[in-house]
Amino acid sequence: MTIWLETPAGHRVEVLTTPGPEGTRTVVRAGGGDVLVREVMLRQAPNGDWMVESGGVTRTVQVTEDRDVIWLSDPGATDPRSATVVLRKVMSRPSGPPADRHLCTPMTGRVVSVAVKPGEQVRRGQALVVVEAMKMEHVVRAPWDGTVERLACHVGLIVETGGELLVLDRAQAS
Amino acid sequence: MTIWLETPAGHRVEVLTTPGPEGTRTVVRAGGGDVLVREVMLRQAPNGDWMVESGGVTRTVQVTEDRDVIWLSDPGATDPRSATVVLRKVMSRPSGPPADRHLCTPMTGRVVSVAVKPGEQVRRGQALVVVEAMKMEHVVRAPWDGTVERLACHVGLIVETGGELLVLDRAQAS
Amino acid sequence: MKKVLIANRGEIAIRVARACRVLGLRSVAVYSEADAMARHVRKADEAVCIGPPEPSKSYLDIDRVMDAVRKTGADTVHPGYGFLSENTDFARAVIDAGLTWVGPPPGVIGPLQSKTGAKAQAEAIGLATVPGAVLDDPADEAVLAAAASLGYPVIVKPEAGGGGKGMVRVDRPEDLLAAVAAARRVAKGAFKSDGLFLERHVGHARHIEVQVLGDRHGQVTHVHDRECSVQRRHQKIIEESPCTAITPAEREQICDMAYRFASHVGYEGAGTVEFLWDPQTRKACFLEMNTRIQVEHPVTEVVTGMDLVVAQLRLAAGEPLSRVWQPSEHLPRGHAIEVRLYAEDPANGFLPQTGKLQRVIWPDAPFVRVDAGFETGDVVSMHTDPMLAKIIAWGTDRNDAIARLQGALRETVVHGVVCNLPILVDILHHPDFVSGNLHTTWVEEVYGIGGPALGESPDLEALLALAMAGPSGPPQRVSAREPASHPYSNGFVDPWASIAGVGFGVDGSR
Amino acid sequence: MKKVLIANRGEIAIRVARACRVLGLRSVAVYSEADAMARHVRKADEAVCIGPPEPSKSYLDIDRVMDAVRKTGADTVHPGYGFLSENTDFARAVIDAGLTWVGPPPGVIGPLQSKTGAKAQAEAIGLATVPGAVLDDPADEAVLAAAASLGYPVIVKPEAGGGGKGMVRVDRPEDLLAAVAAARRVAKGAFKSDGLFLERHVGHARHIEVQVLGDRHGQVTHVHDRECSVQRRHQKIIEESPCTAITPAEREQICDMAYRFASHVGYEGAGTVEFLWDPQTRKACFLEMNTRIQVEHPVTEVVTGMDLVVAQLRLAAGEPLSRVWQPSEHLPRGHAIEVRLYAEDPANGFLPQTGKLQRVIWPDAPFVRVDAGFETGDVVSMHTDPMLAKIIAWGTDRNDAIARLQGALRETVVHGVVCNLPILVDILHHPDFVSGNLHTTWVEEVYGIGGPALGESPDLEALLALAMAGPSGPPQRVSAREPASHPYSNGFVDPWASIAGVGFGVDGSR
Repeated sequence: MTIWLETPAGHRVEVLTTPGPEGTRTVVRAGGGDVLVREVMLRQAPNGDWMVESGGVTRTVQVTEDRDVIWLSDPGATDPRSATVVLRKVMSRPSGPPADRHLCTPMTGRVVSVAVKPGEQVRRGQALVVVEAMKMEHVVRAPWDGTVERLACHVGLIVETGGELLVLDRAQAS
Repeated sequence: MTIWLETPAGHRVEVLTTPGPEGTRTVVRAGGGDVLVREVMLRQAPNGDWMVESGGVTRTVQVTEDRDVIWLSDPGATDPRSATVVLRKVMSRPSGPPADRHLCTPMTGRVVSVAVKPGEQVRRGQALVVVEAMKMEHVVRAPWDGTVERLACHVGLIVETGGELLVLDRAQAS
Repeated sequence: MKKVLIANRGEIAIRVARACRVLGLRSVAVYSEADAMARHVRKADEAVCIGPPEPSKSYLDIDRVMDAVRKTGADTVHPGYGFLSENTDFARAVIDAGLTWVGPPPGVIGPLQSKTGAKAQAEAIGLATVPGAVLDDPADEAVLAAAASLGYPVIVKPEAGGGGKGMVRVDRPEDLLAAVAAARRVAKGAFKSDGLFLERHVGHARHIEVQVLGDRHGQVTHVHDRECSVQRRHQKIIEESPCTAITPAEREQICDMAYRFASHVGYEGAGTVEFLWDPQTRKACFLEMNTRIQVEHPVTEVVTGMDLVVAQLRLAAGEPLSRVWQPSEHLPRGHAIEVRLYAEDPANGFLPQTGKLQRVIWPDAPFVRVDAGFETGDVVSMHTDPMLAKIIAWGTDRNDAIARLQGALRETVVHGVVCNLPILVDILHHPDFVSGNLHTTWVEEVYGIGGPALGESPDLEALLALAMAGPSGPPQRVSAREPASHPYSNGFVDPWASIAGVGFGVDGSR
Repeated sequence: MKKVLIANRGEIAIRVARACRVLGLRSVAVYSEADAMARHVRKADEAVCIGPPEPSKSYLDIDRVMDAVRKTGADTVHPGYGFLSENTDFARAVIDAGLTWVGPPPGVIGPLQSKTGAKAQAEAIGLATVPGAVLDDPADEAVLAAAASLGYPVIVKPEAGGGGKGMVRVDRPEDLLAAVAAARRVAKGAFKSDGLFLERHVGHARHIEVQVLGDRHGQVTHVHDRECSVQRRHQKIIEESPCTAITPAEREQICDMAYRFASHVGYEGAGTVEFLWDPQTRKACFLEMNTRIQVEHPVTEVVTGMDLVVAQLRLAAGEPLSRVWQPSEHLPRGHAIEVRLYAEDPANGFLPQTGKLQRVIWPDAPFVRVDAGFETGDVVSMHTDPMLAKIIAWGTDRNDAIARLQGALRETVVHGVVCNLPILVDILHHPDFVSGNLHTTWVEEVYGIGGPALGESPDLEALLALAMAGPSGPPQRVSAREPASHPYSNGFVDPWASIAGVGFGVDGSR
């Protein structure tokens, strides 16, 4: 089976897996499938760790599939700052990114104030909605000059991370 | 559903469980089912711990089913020496205890010597078989006077805990 | 003292339960409906539900907590930190019910609740304080005048604050009024008091604090110093002991200031006197006193060998300080550093994150301690503090402690919810941190308010590990597709969104 | 020094990997086919298979280990304890390959391998030793005469022993020859040498030992004392530091004896000088010197703040002792106790147990350290030592350490394989242990050789917990019925058999 993954830096790699009695043979390719990155054997330990064997040397990593992303930790990474990376399954992603013009909340919380009405014109940087969680306020500002097309929230509403707050049309040639 | 369990001290208790939206209602009875020991609600936490609620107070225990036994740990037990107990499922036990006359190895290991032959008469306390594991020897001795009916092992054999070593008939009226 | 009810949640509730176990006391946890399966519930001997998910209707509801005390027959109440820990009404309710309150009496807590009041008390015994002004006149002109008299930048602070909530730095007069309005709203919500004051911002200052202990018989001592200058949003994220910026003589002077203040207010139990230390003048200014155990207490425990929570319980039981604390036995040794692991997105303004922790591995090595509130399968809800765990390393010196902490963070795995681990790792490798060249706005200056750009380029090792990602023969143990078992587990955060830069105010198409 | 191959398994291999991480070194694990999924493999940066399950064909096979060194490009070899740690051929092979050997040179290890040779060296510098006799003449009469000259009881010991293997106490002449024959067989198998000697049994003696360190430049120091009197089958199961039986002057004298011995033999690296201390005469007799890190090294680490494995690596790299060890910085503080958790059945002669650990929870509390070789899902095989973990607690004094360890063991859960946890808990609550009234045969005298009768009557709390046992709504996470994923996992132990008294030599029908 083959899947495509995207690294945080935006590189795409192809992962081809073939289960077998010794483990799962796994081939990783990049560059549209032309460049062989690595060929390894995978086995899963009882505690869920994955053991990666290549050339007779085994390394151990932690992998968690969570919806359309894969969390991957490698305690032996040469750069400890990238010991954990999050990879996106690009082919199997169920839905595209939120459409243009839709402003979303970056955190789960309660809407404590809505400063605009539908049809209102706003300037870039203007405060639109305030979301509060754990006693911390986050001010959602207009990323561009435009017109509020639709409100998708009201004061008191609990919104979840990525949830739509309002639709802001871009100003026409302003 | 009802199961019967036997405690290490040999007491038998009846456990009646009824799953529901709030958790699993569980009634424990002893004395042939006549004595109500406790009625509790059970819920399982994501890490596998079980939460036991009775009268609005919740306690947490660890439970592991392993074949015909149940390992049960209660870190809040009043006597820390019985913080872990092993319970036997008495009704659902697939097979009875090993039959009379069968001598078994108390540990997994390799048979390093067999001192008797079939038909040989032995005295109580006499060394019959030596099992070795992790460089430690264990001498299996005759628990009674008797005759070796059958050998079930030979030198070099790997035997597992509870595995039969030989059959020793009891001496007749000796 | 036989049974202790812990009026808190998370790692501090677990920490108190462990101290109870050492003393042979039974522990009782309380929980909101959002926390029915939480780790602090599982780690106590008993637990009682005290209400709905909102803290105001559970952890902050004195009546509900007192009901739990009665129901379980607890004879002692430990408030932890946050929630009701500095609430005089709660302390009084506990004491009036004939129970033991683990903390100073209401008469000591009360006056210290007001930060300006505490500063006045400090000034009364000759301690320096940071110049400030109370905003008792809400008129715009009065507010502007007060700030102008101090000189910009100023910091707006709630009178009854904690955890950096509602604190905001203002650099220009034109931003002041909006900042004050926002701070009033936050303060009102968080502390039920919208009293604010201004303080002059001291540039590149360090946060130094001193642990103190007092008994019920009038004896007080200090238990040495900590430094907590690594902060984001005015909240500490890395703490250490001892502070390496000051000379032994300066350290002695600061500890003595704390001792004098604690004596002056007749302190009982464990508390912390906080100072702002100006590297220009090498002077420590009194900031405030916290009348409870602090998040960062482990660094003191690790260098002194003193169990501060056990000490709290013993002092509350009436033991004299001399039995609990022997200065010669508890001299600081080596160096300790603590990092706070928060469910928050450092690449996105440190915004709190919620969701289910699909897989957590805490480190486990000699001279490393983990005080964790969460483990695999637990859910981080939007109702409470997103601190997942504290990881503390001890070393023979600061470099040794840093090396051990670096190693421990390598082994730390948190999958399912974005957390601040990458920035903690980056800080621990940053030359400024390694050389100890820190101040309270260092994180902001180095990483920006929006947070750092980290983990953008996994190296070859990570690409190797990448091979793991395919669906494979053995069944996956951890799957995000299992049905949500908890009403709050659907507050899931798509970590991809933040890493790809799709967040608030950013064009979704990238 | 960049990459360290750890020629060992289990907790000590993990311990060494962690020390490597502190020093910024990469670690390489080796494993037999039985250990392909073992925890020590997962915790190292890299791992290499070195052969079949039998240790003689893997962990004890010098050629296979050296192949792994070459394959991974390791420049340093740490042998841990047991296996090849005191094997001069191995040390020489490592050194001849131009690599760094973490331990004393073969010329120091060799002479200390012979226990009677070591005793002779001790006597040469005036140290007292336990009266003994070499059994170089295998004739029955010679053996009997040797024992008679010492006086019964005597202890038969392998010349090249370790871990109590092959040691047996003989109380009567009629048991001597059989004991000697059995000991020869065990010694031959375990140590490839059937040389034996006799030692007079010293009644109610205590085992006291001293940690030493030496550098490559002729400097040696002692790092204080440990007591390891709680033993079963001549193997330590509980260790502590400091020993509380001796006066400060006696302690100083014993530490000085160890220092003198280590200096005399030109010791390098970490080692331990062991003594038998007779409470009647209050005299310490030299027993032997172990030329490696010991299982019980953490109690010294915890009271001194000294990382002994990091010290081993630094000394092996050629650093002078003065950079690694500062006596004034590493003075012992408080008290530490370690228990060894073994997969063995205390109710059945402490026989080793094998099988799959269906569920393991290690404790996790302030001032408690766990050095674990296993976690949930791991398999205990019949081929190797059944030690699962060491749990170490520190306290301000011995009582505090005991209380913390008692609390830690309460939180410890091991399901699936019978282990010695109940007897450890019982010992920690025993009046003799609490008062420190211990000696090397105390466990046998109190609990009998067959082991104690424990956990026979669960109390009401356990009966409440019993309610948990039913099959219930939510799916069980841990199930014994999942197919065995490992060739050795079917070595399952029915714990019920032992608890019900169904075991070897007992009528199966009860």
